[in-house]
Amino acid sequence: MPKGKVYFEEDMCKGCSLCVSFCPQHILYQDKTTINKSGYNIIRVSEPEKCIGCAFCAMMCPDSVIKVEVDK
Amino acid sequence: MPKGKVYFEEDMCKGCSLCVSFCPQHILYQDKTTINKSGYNIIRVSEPEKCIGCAFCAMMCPDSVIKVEVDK
Amino acid sequence: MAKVLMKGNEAIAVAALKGGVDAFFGYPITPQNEIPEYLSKHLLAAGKVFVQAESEVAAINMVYGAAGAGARVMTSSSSPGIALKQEGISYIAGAELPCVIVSVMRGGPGLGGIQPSQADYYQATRGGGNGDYQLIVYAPETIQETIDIMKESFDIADYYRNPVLVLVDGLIGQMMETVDFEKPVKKRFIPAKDYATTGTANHPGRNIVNSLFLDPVELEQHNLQLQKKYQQIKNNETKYEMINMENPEYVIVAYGTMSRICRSAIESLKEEGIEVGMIRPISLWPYPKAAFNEIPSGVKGILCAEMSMGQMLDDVMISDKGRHEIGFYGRVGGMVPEPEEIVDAIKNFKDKVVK
Amino acid sequence: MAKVLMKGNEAIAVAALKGGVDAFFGYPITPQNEIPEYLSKHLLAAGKVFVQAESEVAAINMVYGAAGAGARVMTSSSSPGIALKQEGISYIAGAELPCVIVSVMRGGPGLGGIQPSQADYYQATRGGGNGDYQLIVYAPETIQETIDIMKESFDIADYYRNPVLVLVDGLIGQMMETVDFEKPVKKRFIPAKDYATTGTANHPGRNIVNSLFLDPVELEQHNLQLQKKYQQIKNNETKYEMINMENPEYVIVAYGTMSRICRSAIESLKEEGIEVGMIRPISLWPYPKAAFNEIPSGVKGILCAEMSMGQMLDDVMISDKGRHEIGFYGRVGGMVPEPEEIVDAIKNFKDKVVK
Amino acid sequence: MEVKYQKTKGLTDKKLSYCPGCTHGIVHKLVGETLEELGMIGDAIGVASVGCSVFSYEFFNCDMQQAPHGRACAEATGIKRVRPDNIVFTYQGDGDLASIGIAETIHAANRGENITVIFINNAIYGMTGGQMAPTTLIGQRTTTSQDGRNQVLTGSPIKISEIFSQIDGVAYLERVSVTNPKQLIKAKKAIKKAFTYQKEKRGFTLIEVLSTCPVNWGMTPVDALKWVESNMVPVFPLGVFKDAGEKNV
Amino acid sequence: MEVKYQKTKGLTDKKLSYCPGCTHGIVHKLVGETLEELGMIGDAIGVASVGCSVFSYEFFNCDMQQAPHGRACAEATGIKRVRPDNIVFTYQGDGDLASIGIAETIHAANRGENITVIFINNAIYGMTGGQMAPTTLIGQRTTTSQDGRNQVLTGSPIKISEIFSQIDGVAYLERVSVTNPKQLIKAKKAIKKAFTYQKEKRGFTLIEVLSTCPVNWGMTPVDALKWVESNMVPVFPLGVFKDAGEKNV
Amino acid sequence: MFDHVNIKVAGFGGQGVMMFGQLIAYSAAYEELFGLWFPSYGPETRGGTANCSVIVSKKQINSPVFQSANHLIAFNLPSLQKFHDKMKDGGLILYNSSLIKDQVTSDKAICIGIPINDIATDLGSIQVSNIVMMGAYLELTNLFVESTIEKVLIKYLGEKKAHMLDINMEALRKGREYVLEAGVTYA
Amino acid sequence: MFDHVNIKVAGFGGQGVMMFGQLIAYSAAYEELFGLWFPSYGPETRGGTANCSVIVSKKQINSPVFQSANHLIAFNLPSLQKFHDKMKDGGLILYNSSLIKDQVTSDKAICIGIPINDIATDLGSIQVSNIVMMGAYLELTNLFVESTIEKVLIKYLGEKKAHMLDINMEALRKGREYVLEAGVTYA
Ligand SMILES: Cc1ncc(C[n+]2csc(CCOP(=O)(O)OP(=O)(O)O)c2C)c(N)n1
Ligand SMILES: Cc1ncc(C[n+]2csc(CCOP(=O)(O)OP(=O)(O)O)c2C)c(N)n1
Ligand code: SF4
Ligand code: SF4
Ligand code: SF4
Ligand code: SF4
Ligand code: SF4
Ligand code: SF4
Ligand SMILES: [Mg+2]
Ligand SMILES: [Mg+2]
Repeated sequence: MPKGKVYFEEDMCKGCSLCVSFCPQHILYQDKTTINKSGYNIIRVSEPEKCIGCAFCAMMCPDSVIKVEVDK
Repeated sequence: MPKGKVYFEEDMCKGCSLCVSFCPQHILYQDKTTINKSGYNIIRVSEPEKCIGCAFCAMMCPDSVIKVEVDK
Repeated sequence: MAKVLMKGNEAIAVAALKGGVDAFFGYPITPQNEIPEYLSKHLLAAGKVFVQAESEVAAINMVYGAAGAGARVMTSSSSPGIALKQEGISYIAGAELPCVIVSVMRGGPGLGGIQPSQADYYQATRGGGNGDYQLIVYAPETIQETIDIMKESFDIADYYRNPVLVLVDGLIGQMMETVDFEKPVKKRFIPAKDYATTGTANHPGRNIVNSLFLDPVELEQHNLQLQKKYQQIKNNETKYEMINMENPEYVIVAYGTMSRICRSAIESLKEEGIEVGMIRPISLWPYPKAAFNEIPSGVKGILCAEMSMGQMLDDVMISDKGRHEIGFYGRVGGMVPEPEEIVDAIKNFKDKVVK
Repeated sequence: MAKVLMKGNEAIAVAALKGGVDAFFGYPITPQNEIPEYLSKHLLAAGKVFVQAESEVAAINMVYGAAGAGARVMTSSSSPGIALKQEGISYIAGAELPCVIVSVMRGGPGLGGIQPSQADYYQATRGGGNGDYQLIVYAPETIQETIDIMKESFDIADYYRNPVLVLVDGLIGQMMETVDFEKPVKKRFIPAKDYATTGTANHPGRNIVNSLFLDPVELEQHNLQLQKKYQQIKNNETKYEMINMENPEYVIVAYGTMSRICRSAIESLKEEGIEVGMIRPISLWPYPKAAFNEIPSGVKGILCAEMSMGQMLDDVMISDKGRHEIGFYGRVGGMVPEPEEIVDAIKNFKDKVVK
Repeated sequence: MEVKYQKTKGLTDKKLSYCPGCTHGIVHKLVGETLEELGMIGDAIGVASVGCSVFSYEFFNCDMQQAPHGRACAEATGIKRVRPDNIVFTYQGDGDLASIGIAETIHAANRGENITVIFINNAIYGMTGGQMAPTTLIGQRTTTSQDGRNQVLTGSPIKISEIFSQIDGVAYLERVSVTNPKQLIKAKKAIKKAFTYQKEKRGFTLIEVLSTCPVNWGMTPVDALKWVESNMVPVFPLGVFKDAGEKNV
Repeated sequence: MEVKYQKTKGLTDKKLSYCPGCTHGIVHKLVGETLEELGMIGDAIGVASVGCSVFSYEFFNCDMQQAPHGRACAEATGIKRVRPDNIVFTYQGDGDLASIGIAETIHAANRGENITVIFINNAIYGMTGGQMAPTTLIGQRTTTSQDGRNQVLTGSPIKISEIFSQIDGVAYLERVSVTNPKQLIKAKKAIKKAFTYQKEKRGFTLIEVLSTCPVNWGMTPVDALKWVESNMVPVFPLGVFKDAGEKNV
Repeated sequence: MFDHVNIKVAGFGGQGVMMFGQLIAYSAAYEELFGLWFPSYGPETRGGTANCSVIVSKKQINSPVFQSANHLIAFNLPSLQKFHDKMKDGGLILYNSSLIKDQVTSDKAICIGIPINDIATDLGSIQVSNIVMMGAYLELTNLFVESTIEKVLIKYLGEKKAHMLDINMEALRKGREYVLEAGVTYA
Repeated sequence: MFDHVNIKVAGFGGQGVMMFGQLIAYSAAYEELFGLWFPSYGPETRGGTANCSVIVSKKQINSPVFQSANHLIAFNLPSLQKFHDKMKDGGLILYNSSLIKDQVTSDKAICIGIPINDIATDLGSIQVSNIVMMGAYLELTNLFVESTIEKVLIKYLGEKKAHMLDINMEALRKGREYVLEAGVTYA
């Protein structure tokens, strides 16, 4: 399995959860306790090590919040 | 052959010659010497006895100038 | 229903139903969407007609058709949408058909904005349609007055066979106020619509709805007849209110939401010992020119206040005929002035004078 | 080309080519069809752009796009067609783009007729588009003057980034007169079109053509900037002619074909010993208000003469500020008055006075 | 002797305003005869559009409204919605329907408005003196395509029947011609079917009639009919494009 | 580590104005990426329409014009005719394109205007608060069809791709969705093809994107995507409706 | 010559009414006079009748419309009836006596009938009947020098119809001849 | 009670700002007072923030707009910042202390923070945080009699949301209680 890493530009996130829903590894979740400056709950990675760098999360994110890096 | 008779409401005629052109008996012609009150040359029947009452002339006349009667 | 709290747009819809509307044709646009939304539900439920048209152009022409066929018809829209209806409106006026058009003004020009404005005064009173025609234009200041006018408008339209345009700014459309729907309005005797195209089986002769007169002699006759009607409307349907006009130092002219803001300003000024009167046109066409003849002597100037860069100003100047200095105060683009601004404008009248 | 005989519409097309038009977008309508017909042939032959749009609405929006992209663009139409362009015109004015619009007026309202008229004065000067915007409106009286104005209009439009509307009645469009295309017109320095959308590869930054300002503060600012520009245009581009104004008994105000008819009437009246002057507005917006300050004392009244039921009359009243009695004479629907009618109107001025 | 053919009561006595030999007149007769034969004259409300047929309100012997250019279907919608039991039809040219009025026509069709549209495709703007229409053939000379319609600059003739065949609300759709008595009889059948479907409340019906404009084509009326057959029919094939049959009832 | 995915240079840094989870944002990215990958950013002139995407002139990182409601294709025509070597595209909603703007869109297509249209079909008027669109599904509740869209009164959802497939000037026409990464990749391919065809001057290209409006549909963004798959796709089948291929070159 | 003439030309569509008027206006321009032509377009154009107005003047033309004409050229009876009474004193009414069989009279104008259809038919082309009328008109009024109308005709016909020049010139001549032979004059 | 109050309500979209304002206006109507509500719709609505204005008066309301408010209800920090300075003397600022952690002060108004998110979350529904605020607001101002707001709430929720009435009433109570317990008052 390739290894990936995801970065969130938090203040751009609108908490829509599309990334959460399309992550095949089910490692993203919405943090209901934290809101960004627009008032939305932000997204966190539960088990970063499981990320395969597929970028499905980033592709489905309407607001270009997510950057994905992968090991070569 | 059935026998027909055609009547022209002369002042309504615009001299377009469609009736002339669609008469299968070729018995209609435009009288270049006579104009009606709108300034158009009117149509005359050359050999009335040849009329078969097909009403092609009347059907094709855009201005409803022609009435056709046929023998029962 | 006694007193209820209701949004202006919804109140317009309810009042239209009370005014006997048979059919609504319109196209969505902010800030008037609650009108079609309400009517879509209630007209269809009552077995009447609601059609969301494909565009404002289509909507106004559906109005044309339905009005020609004898129905009580209305449409509603906002600034750019009313612009698109201009050709159709000219046809309806030309064919002498009745209908009610509600125009909820937003900021312009172009796409502009969606906040309240009064910058479509020209559009309503001078039109962009072609030819010499007139709409009857009413500009209420409260939701209550909007309701009363809406109810009466269908009768007025039918009576004169002329479109009536009810002109409000977005604030009246969007705000909620306590209102009473049962206030009685003037009743008129409406003759049968013997001009309506209902099929020759249903009336003598052939009915034709038309605005085309290729023969200039006929077209001129037609225009003269329209003018005669317009004169009659001027005589009968001019509406305005005079406020605090006993002995004012200045007179404000304002309509719609602006006149309410000016009422507050007039109260503040009174407290400071400055008496200011107001002419409040309710009908923008016919314009209450005669009101200007009643301005008491000694008035130092007239302040025209609008949420525009100065459109009614034309009618103020025409009506005043050079008798007073005329000042102007306007805010635009969705900026709604506060009473304090009007107070200041009166206090600094000299700076506001238009050359 | 020295003096040649040419139809007004064709002359407009030729003058547009001389004015440097890059692109024409329009839709057929009588009585202006010779304009697109001529341009379809000659623009394409010159490698420029001619598109017969699917409608007037489409045409004005093609104009919008092409003007935004930096081209010299024009359209032409007639009364109901101009009505349909109102929304687009408001956008173009709002986005501050230059273009030239030719309006050849026919009788209205509605489908009306196809004979000459001046009943679209409101449409041209007050518009039916939404918001506070202005077109620069010129109304020439001869084909020669139409040519000169057409040639200059493209420069004026570019200079102020504002649409120019050239307003003629159908008679000017349809008649033929002897004209001279080489008459020189004023030249202006036109700055580069650094606002044009030509691709970011071709200019610094990103260019955006837009009339939307959802924030009312911004929209108000935008409007104030437009007003500043309009003031500048008022100062620089007001055009009018004073005729026989030494010591007139009456003053006529008339434009376009009507002013020519009045010229003949003035000559006849002179023969009868009645001196009548004329203010001839050439720019209808900005309106030559100042001309009314130059009316000599002793004038008994002002006669506004139009081929309409009285539209410029508003501006006459606004400009005169109540200093004179104002009379009106109008014919409509394609009826073109003869000089004798104007002579009569002056002789019976009292009957013509508007209340 | 008995009368085999005479002027229909579906038309008034007014002299038609069309040029000599223009097929507008023929189609008027077909519509008038249909109204008469189906007993619809008293119930019909027609909508005249802007084009040479602008005066059709003087010719069809029923109640009529005159619509702004292109808006006949919107106007007809307004009428039909408030008078659902009347027979409502429009009569529109190709400039009117296919150019400026295509939005109103498509949406009336898409809503399935229960009206009948008679669409006169003569490949030109007749009324205004012969400008290019969206239906003008490639290479055809008009006053705004003086070297012949150029495909690269202006596209190809628009095919209304083909396009409308894709719209669910359409109940009946046929393209016909009136170039000879045989075609004319077919055309009349189509028009009758359209009005009958309307009576049966099946939805939107449209009959596209390939038509002539001898004056602006610069041909004799007879040659114009031949030109329809040899030049227009290949581009605009005749036939039924949609017949919802019983489905829409 | 290397970057596998990041925000495209085809979009500006401005925060999008769309509601959370609205697919307008996804399609913006696809267009932005296409412009970037094809090296077109500097040549592109986009036309923003009126709808939720009215502000797209703030988001696409190229020159932009904002068009009156429905008139984007007319405006684009004006631009393209005077700047034939630029890349011109419009971005329009279903209210904008299929309702008020259908005439301008059809005629741009029919003229074969060499432009690309991105058509966002979300079966509703988003911007104005959820009124019925011509693409609204039968039974779908909107603020102007509160009991669900009624077929008898309002007709059926209009099928833009099917209709435009009948127009000669169209070079490429595909209906796509963005309901999952796989569909999204397909959608991007379609958009790229359309822009490539434009570059090659093949004519009019249109990509219809089935899209969501979670807010006005009253669904979560995730449910909205599922609704597209289960309710919209059956009515609006995905696929290539026209590919003129080499023919139009 | 005249300082200012108002001319009305009227007839059926197809009789060359507009062309007649335009030829006069072109001739005016050619002789560096002021010329103005305008058509009455309107309901009648499609119905079959047409008319136009022409003004020829030595000075700038003000009003493009006039109440009464100096010259009326009537190609058919309805036109004659329509404009017969709108003449200036000392005017000229020239009419097509092929279609208007009764002698025309007027207390304001000299009335002269020209059988233009017959003359043109004799020439082999009914099309040029308007040019026959032009010949008669110019012979009677001397409005322009001889050569002007020929130059204007050449330009008007253009390359495409250049082959028609001869018959047109012939028609002009026949019109002039008819007037000369009939011995009618108009001051 | 007051003769005339200007109230500004502001917060994120979704916090129930518009509903809060409308409930007050409905209550005014219910008590046969004059009530006026208007939303600020515009660029901010989609961006995430929302605000509305309410006027309650014993007499006919003239100007629908006001420069300064008697009461400001701020559901988040940006709203507080935007309207903080536009208060009348002796005003009341009620703010959401769950999101605005710093103590708010004003030289014109009494400032009271209510941790509405926390209280509502405790109640099991963040949705009713605006009603918690309403409870606090009514307790402080006594704008309407006790029973009014309940009647208005019943009508507002309608049949579809009737099941939500209990939790809303509970939220109202909690809001009131918080104020009472905190011992804050506003004349
Ligand atoms: C809004 C508007 N635009 C343009 C016109 C001018 N106009 C009149 S008829 C016509 C075209 C008619 O062509 P078509 O519909 O094909 O009918 P036809 O005359 O060929 O039968 C046009 C453009 C008009 N009257 N109104
Ligand atoms: C002429 C005109 N009519 C109406 C409007 C109002 N309006 C703005 S957006 C819109 C509909 C947008 O719907 P759609 O195109 O489907 O875009 P979406 O918001 O769904 O993305 C309307 C009707 C307008 N701005 N201008
Ligand atoms: S890159 Fe793939 S695995 Fe990693 S978080 Fe995103 S969707 Fe999940
Ligand atoms: S998809 Fe993007 S905007 Fe939506 S929750 Fe994930 S990161 Fe936030
Ligand atoms: S009825 Fe037939 S045969 Fe008789 S004249 Fe007419 S076309 Fe000829
Ligand atoms: S078809 Fe009719 S109009 Fe034509 S020539 Fe024959 S009778 Fe006359
Ligand atoms: S112009 Fe053409 S379409 Fe119109 S009536 Fe004449 S021939 Fe028929
Ligand atoms: S209203 Fe609908 S379409 Fe518009 S941005 Fe919000 S979710 Fe998207
Ligand atoms: Mg046609
Ligand atoms: Mg949409």
